[in-house]
Amino acid sequence: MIRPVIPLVTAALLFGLGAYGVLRRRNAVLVLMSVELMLNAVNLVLVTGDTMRERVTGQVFALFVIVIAAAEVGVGLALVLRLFRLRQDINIDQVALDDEPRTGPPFAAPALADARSGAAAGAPTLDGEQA
Amino acid sequence: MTLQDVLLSVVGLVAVAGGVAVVTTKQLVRAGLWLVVALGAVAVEFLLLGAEFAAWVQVLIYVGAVVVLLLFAVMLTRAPIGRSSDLDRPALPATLVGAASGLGLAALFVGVFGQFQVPAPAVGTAERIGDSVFGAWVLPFEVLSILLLAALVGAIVLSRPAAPAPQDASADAVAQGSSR
Amino acid sequence: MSIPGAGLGKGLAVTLKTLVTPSTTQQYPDVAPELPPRSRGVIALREENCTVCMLCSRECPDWCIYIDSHKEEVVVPGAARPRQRNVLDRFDIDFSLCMYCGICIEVCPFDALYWSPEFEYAEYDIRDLMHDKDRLGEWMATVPPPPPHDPLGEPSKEETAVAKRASAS
Amino acid sequence: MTWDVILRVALVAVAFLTLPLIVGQTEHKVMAHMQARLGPMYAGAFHGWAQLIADGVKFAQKEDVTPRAADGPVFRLAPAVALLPYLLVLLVIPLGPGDLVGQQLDVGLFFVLAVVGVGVIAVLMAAWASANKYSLLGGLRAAAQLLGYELPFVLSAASVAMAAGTLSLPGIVAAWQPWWLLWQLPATIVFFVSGLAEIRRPPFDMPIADSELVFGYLTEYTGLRFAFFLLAEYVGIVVISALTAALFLGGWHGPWAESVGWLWMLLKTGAVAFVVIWLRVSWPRLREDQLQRLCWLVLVPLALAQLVLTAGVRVALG
Repeated sequence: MIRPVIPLVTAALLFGLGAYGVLRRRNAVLVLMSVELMLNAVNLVLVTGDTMRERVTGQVFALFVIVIAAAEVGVGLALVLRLFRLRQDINIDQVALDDEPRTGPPFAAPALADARSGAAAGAPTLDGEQA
Repeated sequence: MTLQDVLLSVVGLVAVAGGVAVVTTKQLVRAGLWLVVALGAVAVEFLLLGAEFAAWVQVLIYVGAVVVLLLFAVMLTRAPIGRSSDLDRPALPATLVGAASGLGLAALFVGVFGQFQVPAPAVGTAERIGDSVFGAWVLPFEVLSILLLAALVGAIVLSRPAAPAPQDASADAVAQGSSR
Repeated sequence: MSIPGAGLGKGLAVTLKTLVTPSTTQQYPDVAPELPPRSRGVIALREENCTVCMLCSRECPDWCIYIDSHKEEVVVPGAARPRQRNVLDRFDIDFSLCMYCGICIEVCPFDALYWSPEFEYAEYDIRDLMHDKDRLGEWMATVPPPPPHDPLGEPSKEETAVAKRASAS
Repeated sequence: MTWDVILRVALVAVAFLTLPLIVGQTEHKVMAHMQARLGPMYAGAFHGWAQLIADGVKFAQKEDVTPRAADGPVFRLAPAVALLPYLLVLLVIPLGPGDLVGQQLDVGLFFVLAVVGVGVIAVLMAAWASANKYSLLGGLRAAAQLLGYELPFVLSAASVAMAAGTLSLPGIVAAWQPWWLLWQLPATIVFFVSGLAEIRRPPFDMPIADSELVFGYLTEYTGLRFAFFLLAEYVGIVVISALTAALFLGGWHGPWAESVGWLWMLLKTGAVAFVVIWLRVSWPRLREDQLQRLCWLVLVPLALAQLVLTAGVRVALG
């Protein structure tokens, strides 16, 4: 015998964490990660539902969600890289919807490990264009 | 509490702890690695719930592909070792919404299914899922394929460098074109 | 029109052929290497032949030959006055500098220097690579006899000289 | 029952510890002879059979260096993450007919594909945590490589699963027939090539590429952690060879399969591993963009065509 409430509560907490992350995070990739957490919470609920009803419909839906998540990440990351190319930054607070590409040379110095990052010298960073 | 309950709780705790680390860590790449922990724990939950196929799909797509893509993107953009200070927005609204949705849902689940018990599931086979996907859900499946194709094309279009700037373009556009 | 992948197949064939061909590597410390004649291993000194003419020392490109000597009077019975003779005090070759060009051996007019094929004289201390005249003399034992004359080659100077003298008389 | 499980796990552990060493030693010797050398001859008296043990002892004595700018925990964890997936995969590879497999798994093929893909995360961890630009470049190459080979890898495996009508590895081997060698030939090639890319072996070792990137994501590693990565590479060869042998070359099938089936499986695995080594000696390294071109323009269409063919033959055979 198992108690389905355990995975369900896990899923609820994961969903809450994901929602928190989406609202809290400023970095676009981190927002995407939080979205993944929420999607996973939903998957967990779907699979737990299967266990309670002894069917596989929930699993099928979970598979669909996983596939959609993969597609979403693909497009989302393409957007993020595009954004990084245009602005040298993926801070979503700084993106206005009618934003024009930043003028001037696209590779101004602060693109890499800049003062704000507070990273150790020589921290590995690359710019997107060269990849 | 049976053995499965204990395992589910432990793995659930790992998943939640991983999730907490994902949304609170100040280190970009570590967030991605913690996401591996959280998603892997969810996959183990799937296993414990008898959804073996879904568990391995989760590992294959999420851990193997999605997280790699995310890490790839993080490293392509800006991934200093150590803490970044500009990752977060003000905490209050996010905390409110997150706690309300998470704890509210949790309370709801506890209230509805608190003492509910079901027999431990047998390990499912891929056959039942295949029957289901290609039986009842074949139309959504096909729609999903089209969605994937559209996403693929969209991602390619988005990440393609812009067409080379025309001859009479402004200096700015030329500078951009030459940098590619 | 070549078959696509032919080059890849050729590469595989070459390595496979090498794999089944026995390797000719000599396992050196276990198996003594077969050195060619005139191998340049170490320089040997026949001290009696040396007249301290200093040609070798002067011709040496990296100045690794050190020679000291003094003059000695030798009373030759029956001679009007005593002769002077050079006596070798020191003949050192620093093999940490030597580049094995063999010029010293070439220029020696009295055949005092020889190539020996011995090469196992590595040292833990670089200063020990300075071989004095005794040590250089010890190498003489390892100098191989000169290779026989090439039967189809030109005869040696001595032989032509002897033949000329015989025909003249 | 419990003893049975312990015995199986112990046997898999033994295989995990010995087979990579055998492959490594074979690589030493085969590579040497292909280059007209002898290779190691001294360690262990007879033809240097203990060379890898000596190497292991040497690695264990080396200083364990973590660069100051590195992300310590991630840096130190990466070698273990690199090793773990292959160990798990070895659990489900069938060795012989009947029950000669570490763990029966209904969706074994899927499990294998899923878990093998995790290895690249270790590469990314090592690459990023080293705080070295060459390491990072190597890691990015590895990630880009993953995007290329993962699809043909899964597609070609799907073809043989479709042919056998099951996802279970023992089931696939049991359903195998000799004429599949011909029928599944394109899938075999696609699987093997993308498997090579998966374990980052030459000619697909761009993430390491010692002539360009120092040693790629391994640049900063020393001592035992480096040895772990090397071990992961050799276990990777064993896993890919064993998978190719089991999925496409018929695993334990052969004369007297009932009694010496496990020997057939080991022989086939060894033969494929030999080819892996042979390719390393013979072919130059591809560029990253050449790999992408190969994967997307050759392997993926080939795998899709094979899928169509497999489906057609299956339908035709009823």
